[in-house]
Amino acid sequence: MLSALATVAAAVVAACSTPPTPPAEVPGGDPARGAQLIAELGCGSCHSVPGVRDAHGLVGPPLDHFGRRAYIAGELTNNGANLQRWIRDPQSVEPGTAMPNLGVSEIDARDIAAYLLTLE
Amino acid sequence: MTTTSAQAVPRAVAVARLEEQWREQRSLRSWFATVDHKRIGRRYLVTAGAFFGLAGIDALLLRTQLARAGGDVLSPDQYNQLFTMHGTAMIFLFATPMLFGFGNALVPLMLGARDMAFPRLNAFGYWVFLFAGLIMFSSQFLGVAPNGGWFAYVPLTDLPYSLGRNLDVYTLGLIFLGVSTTAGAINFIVTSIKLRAPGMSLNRAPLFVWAIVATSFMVLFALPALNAANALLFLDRRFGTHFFQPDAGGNTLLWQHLFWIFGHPDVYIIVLPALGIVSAILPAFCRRGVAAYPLVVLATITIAIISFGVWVHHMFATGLPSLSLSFFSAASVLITIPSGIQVFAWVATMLFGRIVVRVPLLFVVGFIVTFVMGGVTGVMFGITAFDMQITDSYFVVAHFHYVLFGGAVFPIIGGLYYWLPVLTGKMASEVLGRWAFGLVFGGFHLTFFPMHLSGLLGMPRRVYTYPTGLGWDPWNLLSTIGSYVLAVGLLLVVLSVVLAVARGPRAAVDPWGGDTLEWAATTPPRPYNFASIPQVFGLHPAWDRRTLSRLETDEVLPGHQALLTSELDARPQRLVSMPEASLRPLLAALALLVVVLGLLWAVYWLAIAGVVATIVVVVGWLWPPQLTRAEAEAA
Amino acid sequence: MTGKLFTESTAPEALAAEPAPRSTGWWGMVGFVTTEAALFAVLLGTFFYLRFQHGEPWPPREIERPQLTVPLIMTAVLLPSSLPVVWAERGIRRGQRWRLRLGLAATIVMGLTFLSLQVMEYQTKLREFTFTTDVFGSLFYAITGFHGLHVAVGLLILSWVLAASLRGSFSSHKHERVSLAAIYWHFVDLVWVAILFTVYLSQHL
Amino acid sequence: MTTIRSTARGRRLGPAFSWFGVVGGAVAWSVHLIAAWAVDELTCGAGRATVAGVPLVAVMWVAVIVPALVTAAALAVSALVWRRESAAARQRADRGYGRTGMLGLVGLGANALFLSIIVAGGAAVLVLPVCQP
Amino acid sequence: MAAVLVALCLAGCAGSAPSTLDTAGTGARRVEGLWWFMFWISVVAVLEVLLLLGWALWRRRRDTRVRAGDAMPFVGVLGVGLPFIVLVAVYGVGLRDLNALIRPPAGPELSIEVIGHRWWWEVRYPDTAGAITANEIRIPVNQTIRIRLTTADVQHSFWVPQLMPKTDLIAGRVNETWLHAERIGTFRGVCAEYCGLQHANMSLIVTVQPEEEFTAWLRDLAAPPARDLTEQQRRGQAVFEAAACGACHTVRGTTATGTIGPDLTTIGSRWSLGAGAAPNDKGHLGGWIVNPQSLKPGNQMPPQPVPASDLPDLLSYLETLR
Repeated sequence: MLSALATVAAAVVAACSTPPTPPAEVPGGDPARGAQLIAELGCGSCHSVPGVRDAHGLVGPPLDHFGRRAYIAGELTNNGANLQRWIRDPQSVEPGTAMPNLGVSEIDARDIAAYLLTLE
Repeated sequence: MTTTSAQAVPRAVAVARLEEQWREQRSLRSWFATVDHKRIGRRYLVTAGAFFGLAGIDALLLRTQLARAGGDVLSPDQYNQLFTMHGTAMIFLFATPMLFGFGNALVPLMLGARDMAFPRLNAFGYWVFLFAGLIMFSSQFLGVAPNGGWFAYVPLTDLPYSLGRNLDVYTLGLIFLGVSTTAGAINFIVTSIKLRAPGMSLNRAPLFVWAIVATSFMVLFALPALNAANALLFLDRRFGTHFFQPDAGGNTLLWQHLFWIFGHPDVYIIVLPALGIVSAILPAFCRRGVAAYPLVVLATITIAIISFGVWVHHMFATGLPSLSLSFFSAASVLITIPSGIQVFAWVATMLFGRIVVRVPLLFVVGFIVTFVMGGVTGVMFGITAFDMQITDSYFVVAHFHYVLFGGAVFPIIGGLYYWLPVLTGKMASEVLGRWAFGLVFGGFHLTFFPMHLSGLLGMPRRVYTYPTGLGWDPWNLLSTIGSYVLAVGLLLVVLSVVLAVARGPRAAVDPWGGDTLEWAATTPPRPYNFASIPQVFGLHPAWDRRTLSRLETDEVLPGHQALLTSELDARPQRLVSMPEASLRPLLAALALLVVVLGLLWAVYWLAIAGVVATIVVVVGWLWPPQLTRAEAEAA
Repeated sequence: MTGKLFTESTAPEALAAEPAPRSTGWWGMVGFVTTEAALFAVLLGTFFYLRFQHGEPWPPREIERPQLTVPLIMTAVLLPSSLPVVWAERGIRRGQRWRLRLGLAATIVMGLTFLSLQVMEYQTKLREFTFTTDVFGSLFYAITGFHGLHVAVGLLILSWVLAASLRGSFSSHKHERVSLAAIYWHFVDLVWVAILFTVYLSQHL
Repeated sequence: MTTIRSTARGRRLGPAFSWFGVVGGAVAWSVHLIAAWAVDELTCGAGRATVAGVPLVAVMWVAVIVPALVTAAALAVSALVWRRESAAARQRADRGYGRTGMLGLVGLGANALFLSIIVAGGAAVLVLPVCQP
Repeated sequence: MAAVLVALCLAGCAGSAPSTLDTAGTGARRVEGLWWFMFWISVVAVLEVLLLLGWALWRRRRDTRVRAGDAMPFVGVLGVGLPFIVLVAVYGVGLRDLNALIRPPAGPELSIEVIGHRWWWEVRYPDTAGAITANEIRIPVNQTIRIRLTTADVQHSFWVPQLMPKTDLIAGRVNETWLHAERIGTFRGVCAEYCGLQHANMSLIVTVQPEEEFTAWLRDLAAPPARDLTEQQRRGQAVFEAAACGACHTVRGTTATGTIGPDLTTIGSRWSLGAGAAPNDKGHLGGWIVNPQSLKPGNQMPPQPVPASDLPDLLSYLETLR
């Protein structure tokens, strides 16, 4: 029962806590909106993404601690610009990757990148 | 009636001798062997209370999962096991045994008897209940708990859709438990028919006793349907029969008919004794007897009978001919009349009496409010067209919690506070009790009222998750918050009982001024209950000077003896001797446990060994004493 | 005439007349037999429900309508077996323990004959169908088997009473257990008639 | 009102009357319910509209009317018991409900209730088709 | 009183809920009326008891007299007489509405077969050969549609709260119900009878369309028009046919003719994946194909480890199946 109580408390805290501040590498990015986009686009059906509901897919690599990763897909150094490029068109970075091109707009990619890079 | 030599002995000496004869050793053996109905009753209450706690924790986990859309506290399988165990345990392992506990502790006292008619059968019933409960709950900790819902519809629970032991635990566990319930029911019936104090004719029996007897008769007729259904399902699953398999000529609706032929009477099996508790509590706090006694008896009897003719209202959406549904609809709607009689009888009691507000009365008032709200939605479900739309939604979850929590748990808690002096000799704290009432009442309505709304909004029951954006989120969050408030309230109830037992003030004799015979005994009662068997002259013997004064002066009935009286008018018939404590009931229950475990694990030699052991124990238990020489010569 | 009878029977004292009181054991056994009877009623109801929901042909598929010879002989053995019990019970009421012993022994022999006949019946039937063949097979063996179990329990109880009486129990005053065992046996006996009708006779209607 | 004297034969039959007044309606209603429900469900399930040549709706009416009449008879008996008893109670000192009187009252209420349930079921026979279209 | 207010606000606050109080079907609308009739009676009944109780608690604590007289008339009138009249009225109205539910407004103009599976809905239009879809039903507005309900496995229950009360799908039985939508829109339905692990994710959508739109859709469903595929989409089709997809799924006009899983002929235009388990878009679909068990644990589809480079092609092909 204690664990159940703790879970509810955690849920309440999570719902009320202030949104994360955007990382410096993605100027103008909105991490909160990025998290919502990740849920809507279905990223979670392949990746587990901390802080995104129902995101525990085991198809692609887990995205926890993404802000501390060195490379993206083993191809690009991990920074804001590269991440946005990868999100918008993975095939151009790594032809033959299983990650599909989801037709993400520039603004959306910026917000998603902003969220992922807050995952320290 | 008694021997003349007893009259020569002064009363004090006779009572002291009685004390000596009924004293129980403080030993481990005596603890296991006792047949005292008060101790067994307390055990029922404590055990059923513990199961209530476990099933309540299940419920909290379920509510935590549903607090938000897409919750991931539990996996789907865990959720399904938890809601199945929650329902099964609350119905079978909490409600009925809890009320049987009250019956055990109180019926002999209310009747002015010294024990149940079959004290050893009573002990046996408790042990079987305990073991069945342990089997079922241990399955939960092993992750093989039943997961087919508490009404376990086939074909989902039959092969090939339910592999594993989960449903075997359900079928065997419930059949095993049924042994206990049946034994208890027969015992209550015989006790109430044969052991009423002289003068307590049918028109003077306490309403609680009427309720317990009506319930017991219902058990005798309803439980076989469940046992048969479970046995057939077990045969289907284990030995390849086809009762519920349409491909080989079986029928899936058969399960639903059999289950609900038991299931709907069972709702009243739970509610009726609770209503009896209410009728027992009210007189003490209204300073008058329950109004319209014959009508309340009428209501008790007719509810017990009509409840057998409403089962198909659980099947209104199965596509049966609507005409055949309507016969059940008619009964389901008009069964409200006897329930209404009781409600207005209680209201009249309060209106015509002088009210003393104490914790038990608060719970009674909370009960009436909640039960009436559950009752009006119950009428709605009796209407076929509405039922087809709303059944299997959260509205139904709300409805039956209003009826079962409102109708049974409120009276149970009220009864606990009311009879704590009889059960333990202690008084519970009034302040703590009022806080508990406030939290339980508020938490209950906060939990379950929103479920009406989520149900009307189209939320089906038994879903482990739901999508956001359908208007269900706020009501579910409210329900979850309410469930935690409710849990705190229930913890306060437990706390106040524990505190009372540990360091509460010793209760005065008859602290509330109740009207039935348990208050005419000492508080708490002695092992023999009454030194002299009471004489009853009216409906309220504990308010009757004639009964009370004769209790002080009548000759003491010596030894382990009880007085049988006639069935209808309670005229004295003859004295019988009561059995002493014995380990055999425990051994018989253990042997049966071996049978059940053998069947469960499919180790059939073990099951057969258990059957042999059971026969050996029972033969020894019932072996008639050899005739004394005098008797042999007389023969 | 009927008017007079009606008036006599509805006089207050007539309405209030109370039958002779029974013992706790009697009520306990009657309660137990009641719930057992409900159990058999449920099983036989199940038979008819499945039979009529199934429709024609019944019994389904390759199972033939059951032959009546053996079950009628079984009935002829089991039904009269209640008479020696009655005779024995009346005997012990007069203190005649020899009648108790003889009567019980006769009943036990008849019950054992019934069970042996049932075993024979099963041997023929099992060659034709088993409880997994189809739903008729399941019903047939479940219902008759459950009844056979009751006969066995009844025999156990009667043997137990017989053994106790051989050891010197029971007298004209103390013989309640004999009466209780008798109630159970009569019940087992009567239920067979319902089963005979349901499982065998009704298939030929 | 003069007291009615009873005979030994009357005392044997009296309880039977008394109990018919209490449980007659309950038994009749049970028979009505089981018969009407089972015949309707099973006949429709088999895709037929007759039972042994008799139209199903006629069977339904029999299953309603006969139990209703039995219940009405039980109601009449319990009313009579109740009247006799309250007359006798007026002559007694305590004027309370005797055991028979209470059972008479219980029978009165129960039979009235069962009669209403049977009649309500009869209303359904009037309105609804015996089998779903 | 709070209860009343909350309930009153329901119709307004419901938003996009599949609410039984925001109905669009003839059957559900009748029950909605029945609900409000019973609701107001219930409010009065509960208030009556509350007022009497309140009066008792307030007045009878001060008044020290105990009225000994028996309260038979009180209980007789308030506990028997009044309830009896009300209950008979409610029963009568209920009988009238039940009679309406079993008699559809006009003769059926269209039949649909709905087959329950663990845990999705197979939908067939038997009058139009080959018209099969899953987890969605399209019907023309203002027509009576006969629905034939059967189950392939365990018991389910077909419930579209805004259109029609529920009817169970029972093994070994054929049940029937009907739909008659009075306005255009989409209406959510669910399985209402607990059917095992993924009972929660067994939803469907009923789309009510103007008749011409519906007829065109049905025609295309039965015989999908030829599609112009891009290079990538053609590659995806090859992947689909090479992988084992066709063993369980059907796409009409291709070699895929399996019947174990849902028909995928129109997967591109479906409202969801896994009967409501996830939205139907490229991202979710990709994850679903490779590992369906993480989106809907326990469903019957095994993981499909298609070669990584093929996945984008496959997705672009599936998108064209509309």
